[in-house]
Amino acid sequence: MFKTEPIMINFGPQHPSTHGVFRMRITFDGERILDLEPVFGYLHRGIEKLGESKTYTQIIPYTDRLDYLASMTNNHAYVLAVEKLAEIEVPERAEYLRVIMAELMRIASHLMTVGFMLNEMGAFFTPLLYMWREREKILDLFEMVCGQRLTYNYMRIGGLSQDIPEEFMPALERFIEEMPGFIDEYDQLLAENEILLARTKGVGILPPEQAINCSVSGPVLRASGVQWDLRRADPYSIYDRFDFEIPTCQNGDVYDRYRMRILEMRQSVRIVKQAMDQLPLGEVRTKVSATLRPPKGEVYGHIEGPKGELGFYLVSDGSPNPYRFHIRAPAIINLTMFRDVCVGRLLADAIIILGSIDICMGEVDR
Amino acid sequence: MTIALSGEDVARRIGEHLPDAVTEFSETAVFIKVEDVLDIARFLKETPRLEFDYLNSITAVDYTEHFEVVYHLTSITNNHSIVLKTRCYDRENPRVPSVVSLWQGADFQEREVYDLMGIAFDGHPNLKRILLWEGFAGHPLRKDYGSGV
Amino acid sequence: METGIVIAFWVLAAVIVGAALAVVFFRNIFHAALFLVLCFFTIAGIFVILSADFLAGAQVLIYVGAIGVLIIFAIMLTRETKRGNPSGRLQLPALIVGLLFLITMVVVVVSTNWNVVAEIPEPTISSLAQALFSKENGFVLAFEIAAALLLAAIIGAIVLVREK
Amino acid sequence: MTILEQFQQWLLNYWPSWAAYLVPALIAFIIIVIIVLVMVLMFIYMERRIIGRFQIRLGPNRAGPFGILQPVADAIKVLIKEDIVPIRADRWVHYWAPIITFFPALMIFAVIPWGQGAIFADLNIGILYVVAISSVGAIGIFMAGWGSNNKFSLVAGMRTIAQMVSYEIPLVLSIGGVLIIAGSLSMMDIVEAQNVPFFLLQPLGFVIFFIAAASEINRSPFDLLEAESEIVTGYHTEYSGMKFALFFFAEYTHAFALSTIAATLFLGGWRFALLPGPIWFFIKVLLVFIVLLWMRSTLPRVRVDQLMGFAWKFLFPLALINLFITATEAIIWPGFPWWLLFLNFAIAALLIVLWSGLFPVPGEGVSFKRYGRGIAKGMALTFKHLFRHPITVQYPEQRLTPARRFRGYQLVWYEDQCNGCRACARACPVSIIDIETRKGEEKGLVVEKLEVDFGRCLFCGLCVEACPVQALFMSRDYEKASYRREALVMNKEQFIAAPDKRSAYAYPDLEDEMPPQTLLAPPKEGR
Repeated sequence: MFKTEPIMINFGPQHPSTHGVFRMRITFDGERILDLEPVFGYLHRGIEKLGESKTYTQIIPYTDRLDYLASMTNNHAYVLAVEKLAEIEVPERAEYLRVIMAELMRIASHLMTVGFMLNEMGAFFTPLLYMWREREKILDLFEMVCGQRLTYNYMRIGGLSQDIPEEFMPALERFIEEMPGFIDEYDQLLAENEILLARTKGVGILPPEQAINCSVSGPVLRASGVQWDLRRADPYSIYDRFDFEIPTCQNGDVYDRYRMRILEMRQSVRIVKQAMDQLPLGEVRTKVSATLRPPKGEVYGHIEGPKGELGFYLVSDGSPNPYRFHIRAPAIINLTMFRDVCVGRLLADAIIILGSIDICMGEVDR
Repeated sequence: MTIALSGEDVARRIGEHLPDAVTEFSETAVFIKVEDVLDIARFLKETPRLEFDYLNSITAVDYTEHFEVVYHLTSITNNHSIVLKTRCYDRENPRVPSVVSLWQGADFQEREVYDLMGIAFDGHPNLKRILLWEGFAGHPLRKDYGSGV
Repeated sequence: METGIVIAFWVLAAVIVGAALAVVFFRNIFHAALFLVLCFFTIAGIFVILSADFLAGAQVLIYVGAIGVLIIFAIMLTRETKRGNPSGRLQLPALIVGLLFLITMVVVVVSTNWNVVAEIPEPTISSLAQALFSKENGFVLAFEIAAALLLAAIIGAIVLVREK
Repeated sequence: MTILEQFQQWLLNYWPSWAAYLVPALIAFIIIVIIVLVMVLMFIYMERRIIGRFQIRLGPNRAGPFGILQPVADAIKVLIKEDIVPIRADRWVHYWAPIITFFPALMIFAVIPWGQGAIFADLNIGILYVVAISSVGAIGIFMAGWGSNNKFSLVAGMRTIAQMVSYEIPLVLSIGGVLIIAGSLSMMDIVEAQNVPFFLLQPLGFVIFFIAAASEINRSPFDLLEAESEIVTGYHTEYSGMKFALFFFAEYTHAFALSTIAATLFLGGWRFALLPGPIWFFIKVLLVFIVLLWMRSTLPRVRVDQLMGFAWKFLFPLALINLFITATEAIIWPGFPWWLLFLNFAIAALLIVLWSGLFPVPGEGVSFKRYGRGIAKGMALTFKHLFRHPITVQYPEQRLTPARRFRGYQLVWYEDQCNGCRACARACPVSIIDIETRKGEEKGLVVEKLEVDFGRCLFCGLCVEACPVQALFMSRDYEKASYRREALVMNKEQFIAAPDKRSAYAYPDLEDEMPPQTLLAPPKEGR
């Protein structure tokens, strides 16, 4: 009797809530999504190709520009892969500092994710700015150790570029002391908010089988109830020395993904605390030639980044430049299931589902 | 700790299922024939005690005389991993069977390999360029890209 | 005062007639609907100069706020609005029905013995309420029946569009 | 008799009748327009400043003392902007939409009593007039959505109609309770009747009115029409310049109108002790508005289906029940004694808690814990932040000291130290360091040419780390910008002339001579 026509809307590439230049081609019936196709590549810089003409050390600043909200973790993943390839030993102190930096970075990245997700839900910038305050403190610490707030370029093959300054530890101590209180505040701000619950519970459910099948990783995977964290499943660096939990949730909806980040921040604080207590003295860098020539061979090194499994696949032909430099970026692979969880939901749901997946276009497009 | 299964071990298991499919194996990797990719992938995914349910990454390397497509597989159930490789000697029109039907996570990664390396995946539901625009000439990650072509 | 009201009446009347003609002659249905809303609104103005303030308020609330919006909503759901009023085979019957209606209206207006009140009841609302709901000659029963009818219509509409 | 009518009566003695009626009416109209405009500008200013404080930042404070001229500056900016009409837009509809949205909002103020007798027209149908007129605004918004020929705007238009039509019903029904107690539609009579402010006698009605009205004026959490994260800015996506300004103004005029109506109907209008009426009235209006701001800075937005469900399943039945209870009370206790407020508060709390059980969170069973406790907690937290120190700084006047190892703009180069080994050029990942050397007389190599393109620099610091002779340093400078890319290329002479602001990056020994970094959370003393 009544016939309606679906309308097609291009969300993005310029849209306030697509996390950069990301486009969704959505077909609507009213406000219900019939079909959705993610379109990206607007930020493609060919970092994989560029890497083939740089030395191993020169690639480190490029990894900063992958997921620019978690540059420290990218550094970490890359240097670990190269060290695995060239079989380089890293001093103890450097390992501990790397873990501290990586976990701080995880907190900072999760803060951004949660803040932006709530912003997309319509909480007008307030949660975002509160979380930004804490992130700013972490950036202050990073600026102190390496001189930059976003693109750190701090880790080196065989250690770190330089040791931490004197005033770092007291400042970190204060931060770690206060952080659990702030996490409680964020919980109070919105965790029980009826509107938030109604918006996020049962929205964008990703069942565990599908999550594994779609190669989803990181907090999104764990929110679906799969206990898979590379820090525990395949411990790299010195993660086997710390006592921490791998939190998981059951439902795999947007709310669980939001909870996951809050829970993981608490665990990260725990790890940083332990690493601070155990931090040994000593060198932070093994001397490695600037034109490192790893032996012929290949390596796949992966770590648990804030967004998921961040892997570097390096093929060496014995020259100072990698023969092939491939990045297994979690953000793009986590997007695989985006269409499936959005179809049949409303427009507003798609926006927060995208927010809960937590993409960073620098990493998606590379 | 994720146990990296030895290539020899896995090659033997594959050999029991599909003789002649394995061309070569190394300490960590198994090299298989292009036409058997889908079959072996299904075998690796569905055989008990192998159960490679998680596809970490798909990528390709251009060794000028051939392309090598690399699959990193992990079993979340058993916490072990293997690297699966296949070689593609046709430079003009390289084709590899798609594994999207087994692991949906291969979707974007195969499109990326197609886009940047120019290897077509047979059976992929939506094989088109993903990072570069439609109509882009050439495949940038090939070693001969930009060298006067 | 009197001249002011006369001027206001003629201005309003001109706008009403103009808007009504626009409704009929505009090909773009959306524009036509907007002129219909304008027509409703100016009729409220006529009520005001007749000192029927409650009626004017009700006219705006119901005709502009509800019916006008509803018509616009309905138009939005139809396709190919831009192409406008489809002129079709029903032109002649429509003309006949329209003419019959016009004749009826004119006859009724002319033949009715209009009861003019010299003094405007002040305030109007309580007199209206008295007329409607007073025990002697009110219309409580009719009012309640109308309410029940509307309720039935609403429930019927919900039942009709509910997803099976 | 209102002040305006008294003035007209008095003028009748001297002037012809038409002038005696028209001139005072015009004057009153102009006064009201001025009040509205000034208040709206103040609202815009307040909104930006207060939300800034809720969000622990400073808010606009540049234009005039405390930034008080900010809305004026905004208005001037927006008025002189180009007015863009999309080429495929419906020109006339696009043109009239902002006007039709704005004027109904302005017309509401005709019946607002600002003080004893200070009302433009004390209409018999007062509140009915308000409700009727405010329903016209929806048409304007819908015209904007339709006329822009933009799909985001159209979605906003669809949402407008649904939202306005739905929330009008609980709004009118909640006013019904007030009308039963006051026994009149006239705004003056309603204020006169409030010996006890009606929000005490009608707590449930007040809550429903407030929520429904917040939705009618598209305030958070019901701001679906301009949900930025979903449909960009909704109906005014395609508007710019003057027309956008009108929409913007209309929005705040609506907010102001709502605040005045809430103050009149439920908070006792101008009536209270000590201070003169109009002052109390404005205080109450501001209070209502601040609560709106508070809600906006705390709450997430509801989804469109939840919005409709909330209107029809929550507000509508509760408003009906409230009307029924009030009517019953009117029969039993016709005078509405003040102690009824206890009964009414108890009924309101009970109904809200019970009814909220009908809205279970997906995955949870029916529970009576979700009556708004979480919302209240969040609001308490944002309120606490209102009194915390802002974390942002007044930038050019107030500067932060960067870290001692800061990797800032441009390099510091010591010519006499440099031995021309080109290690920096080799280390650079982007190959922007161009050095040419020649054999010198005293030294081994003399740098002939040094050119660095800072437009392409990554500031990664690898060159400084590579330098074997302490000739190259990062700088602590972080402010330099240019309209031309070429200006970012530095040559040897510029390097020599540049101020020596070297940082301790890669040279930890230098750190002691540098000022300490400004930290947002500095470590406590005595550690």
